[in-house]
Amino acid sequence: MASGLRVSNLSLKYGGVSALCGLSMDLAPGEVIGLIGPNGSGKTSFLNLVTGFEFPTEGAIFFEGQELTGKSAQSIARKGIARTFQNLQVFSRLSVYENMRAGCHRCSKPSSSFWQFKAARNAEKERILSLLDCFSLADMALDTPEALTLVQLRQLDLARALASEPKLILLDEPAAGMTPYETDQLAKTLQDHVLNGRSAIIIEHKIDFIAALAKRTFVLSAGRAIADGPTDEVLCDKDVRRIYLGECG
Amino acid sequence: MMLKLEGMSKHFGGVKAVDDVSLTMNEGEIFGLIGPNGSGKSTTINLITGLYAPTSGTVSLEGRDLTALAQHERTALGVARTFQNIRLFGNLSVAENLWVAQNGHKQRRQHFISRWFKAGGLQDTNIDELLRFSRLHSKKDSLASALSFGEMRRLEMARALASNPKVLLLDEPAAGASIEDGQLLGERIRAVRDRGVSILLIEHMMELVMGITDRMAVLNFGRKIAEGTPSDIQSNPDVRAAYLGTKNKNKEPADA
Amino acid sequence: MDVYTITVLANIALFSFLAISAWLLLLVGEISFGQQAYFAIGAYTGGVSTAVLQLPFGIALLMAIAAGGLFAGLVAIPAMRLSGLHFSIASLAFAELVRSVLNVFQYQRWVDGYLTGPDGVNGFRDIRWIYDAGIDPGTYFLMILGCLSVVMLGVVMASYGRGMTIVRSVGENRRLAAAQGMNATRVRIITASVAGAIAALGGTLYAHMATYIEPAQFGLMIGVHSLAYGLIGGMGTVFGPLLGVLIDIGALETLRIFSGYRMIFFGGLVALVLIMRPRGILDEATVAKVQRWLRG
Amino acid sequence: MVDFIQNTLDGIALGSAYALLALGFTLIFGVMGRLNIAYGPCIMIGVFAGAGVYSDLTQSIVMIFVATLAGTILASAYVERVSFAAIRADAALASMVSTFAVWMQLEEIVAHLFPARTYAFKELGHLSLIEAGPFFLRQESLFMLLVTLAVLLGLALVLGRSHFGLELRALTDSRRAAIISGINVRRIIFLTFLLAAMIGGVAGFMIAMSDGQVTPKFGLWATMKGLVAMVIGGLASLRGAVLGGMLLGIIEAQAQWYFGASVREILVYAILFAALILLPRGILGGPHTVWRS
Repeated sequence: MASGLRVSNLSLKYGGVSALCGLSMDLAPGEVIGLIGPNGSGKTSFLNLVTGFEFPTEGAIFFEGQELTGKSAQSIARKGIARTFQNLQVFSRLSVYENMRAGCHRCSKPSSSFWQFKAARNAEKERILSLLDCFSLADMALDTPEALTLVQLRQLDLARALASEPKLILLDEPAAGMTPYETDQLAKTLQDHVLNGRSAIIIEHKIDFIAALAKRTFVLSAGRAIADGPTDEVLCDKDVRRIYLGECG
Repeated sequence: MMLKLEGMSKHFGGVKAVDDVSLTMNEGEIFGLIGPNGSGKSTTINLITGLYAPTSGTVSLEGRDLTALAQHERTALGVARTFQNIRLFGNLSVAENLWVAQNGHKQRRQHFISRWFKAGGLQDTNIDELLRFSRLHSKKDSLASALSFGEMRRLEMARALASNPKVLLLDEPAAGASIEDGQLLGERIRAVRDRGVSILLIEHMMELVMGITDRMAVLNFGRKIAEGTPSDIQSNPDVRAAYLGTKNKNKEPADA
Repeated sequence: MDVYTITVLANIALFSFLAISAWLLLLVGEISFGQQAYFAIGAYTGGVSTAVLQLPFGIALLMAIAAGGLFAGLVAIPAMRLSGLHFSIASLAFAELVRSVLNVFQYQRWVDGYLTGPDGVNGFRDIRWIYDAGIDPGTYFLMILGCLSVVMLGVVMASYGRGMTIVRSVGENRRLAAAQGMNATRVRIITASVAGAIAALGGTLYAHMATYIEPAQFGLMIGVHSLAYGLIGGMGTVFGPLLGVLIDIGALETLRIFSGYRMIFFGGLVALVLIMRPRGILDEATVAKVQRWLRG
Repeated sequence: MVDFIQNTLDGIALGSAYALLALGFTLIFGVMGRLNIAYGPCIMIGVFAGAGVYSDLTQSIVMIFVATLAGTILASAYVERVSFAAIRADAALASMVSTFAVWMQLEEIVAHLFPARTYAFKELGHLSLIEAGPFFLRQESLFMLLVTLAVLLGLALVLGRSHFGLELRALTDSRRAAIISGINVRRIIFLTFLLAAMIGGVAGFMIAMSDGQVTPKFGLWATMKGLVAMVIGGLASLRGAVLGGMLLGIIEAQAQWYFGASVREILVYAILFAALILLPRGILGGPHTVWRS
């Protein structure tokens, strides 16, 4: 398992409150995992730990055999781990195109002459436009994000994460605020353009969405993993349903 | 009726965070408001307390229109809230925290001199009673920042009660609590209701919401998709779809 | 053109260096009240190079740029750990520190029978390179304009590449920029250093035009003005700070009706723009609109 | 050693003036999280008003004091409206820049109304020295110390005993919790500005009396001293402000004695820069600001 993401015994405490308690997870290259659980169960904290936004109180994180624990957010991003955000994060003062450019860090190489620079820039431009095309955002390339709808903003966040050509992508509620139709569309786009061979962790409340994309699912509750296994089995679990809908029996 | 929202909408740019929501809460009721993340619950609370001005619609308390009032004026009329992330005055003592909330809105009514030189004593039967009710009496003089997590939650609710509210808005009071704590919390919320305060409860811990609310409403995409008693809601197919993403026609995994 | 017009135009160009310098730091998210420190460092370095050390003007320019960039970088390394208010106060403290050091700084040598060089509070006289080289004011103005064009071209080139995108992203949201793989600290330090170098370039050009400089010229209000130029003109484009300079020096200082009340008008204008348009007249949204319109 | 102790004594007297200026900054920073850079220039307006009354109208010390206080309060109220109340709550730095803009206006106004620049202010009367062994204390130093102590006592009463003080402390602690507790935040902020202006007015009056004259440089001087003292002591800590003021006064007096005036200036700014980097929270500003007296 040296080549995927390996997380062992990860804990995060704020003062006396545990956001995450001894979570362990192995992710093979190319594998897609769903991560579900009620609010405050530690899903976003987990993502923050993996991407270096926060540092664990205990435990370690490895990616492709290298330890990531304690590394800064930018060096983790440069190793090929990209993420999206539950509360939308875009650069509101940059145009859509520039937002994409901001994400292009892993593919820009230093160029020695102006012509080489120009060629690199044109290649970057083509790549960005084709990515924007996948998410039907190409028409909006010169707009500032203020002009975009919520769904388009979510797509921009996703497209920007892809611009760095990451090996592992972490999606934090990518379908939040989308209608069932939009959610289906997003699932298709993800299937076609994002997840082909790339490993991913998807946090989402919409279980159909998880079921369509992830073969394996983790359930978190109060910072602990209470279930882990093939998605369809996990979703039939009684405890899981009780926590989601307050069902009894 | 106690609290009434009529046709409330709040749009942020192109995003309809709350879209044409109407709710009516009766006096002495515990009313639950649930919905998936991003469905507009917090925005609704912020519209009621006045942090946001609505794009359209009105909110009224006991028939009095609140829509144009500032936050502190609404507090004076009887709207109080707690926060999902606790917000206390960490460098004031427990008693001072309550004192601020009890008197914050009363200035104009009290005599100038007595108002200026009363805070030193902090002898007030209401506050004493509230401290006992919240089991914080022994901590009266310690700094709020020195309390334990559970005590902070209790103090936050006590502070909301100190302003003598008619309606108390609880924003995910069980966040970060275990299931056992949740049951205790349910009893406390009932005890608060028995003091004559109507309660609007936003919560994700379904057991808690289903267990103690009289009626509840469900939001999704900023719209109200259902309203009724907890058992109505539990059997409502739209609600199941919103929560589990399961389309009505599909086989329910739980039936397996 | 008469000498008065040339002086006004040259002043506009010289202040533009300071304004662009402060504007660059605004883009990377920090408010600096202290860019006049690098202006002063540039003025003194350039002046000493030509007047005392008798070096060629080109070398003097390079030395000033290097000194400004070096000092700004050295200050930025510790100061960029701070942010917001702390950074602003630190920039102010450093600028006043430089000024009080210049008040006691003495480095005088006999050159061609004259005692020349910085003499503390008494200032630094006879930076005579323009006269010695026989350059008339019009030509010198063109030289200033040339340097300014190079600086602006540099900014435009940086927006053609990824440079300005990086600076702006770090300025807007450091955590999000880090998630895109940018080293926010390094970006901030490099930007501060470049801004210092630009201010120093302006400073040395100023010193050679004025021929006399003294520490009191590099007071706090100069720094505040140069910051205000960017804020008024707008953050969206490098022409924003230029617009700010034009409004203040081009209009308020030269028009008779404002004479004696310039500060009251300018102060009021700054306060008003901050209330109405927090990101200036040519802000990012306006620039995006204009670009779209230009491209049809 | 005798010199050192004598310098410290002088420094404490000077430092008490700095402490008052730092308190004004700290009160405003506490409730708003923003700096009022125009604080010094506002006091300058006050002392010029006092000087104007002194030269044209009356010798009465009470009237001069009232004019100084009124001028400071009026200018502060203007700053509060333009640079704070009118600017969005999340734009702290815009407020700071705006106070600079107002500063430009205030300086120009003074330049128009008082074209001679330097004006006489009522002096503190006959100066005698109080001697104790090898040490002596100037009467003006004693006066500064006593006034500062009186102001501190009054401030402690207002903050600790009055309801306004409790609300001010609550607002300093958490803005959102304060709003939800029914505090009228805008009103408390305005009152805090007036309170800070009163402290500044007293400080300005006291300093102008001991100098016997006022100049337009007073604004920059007062702002820089107050700012340095506040930063050394710790942002938003009242005890820190007093301590920072005293420390600054002592450091200045020692540096002046041993190295001279120009090195003193360099040292002050070097200390400010170093303090910001090494102790960004100041001496007394812990992770939680220290308000309790």
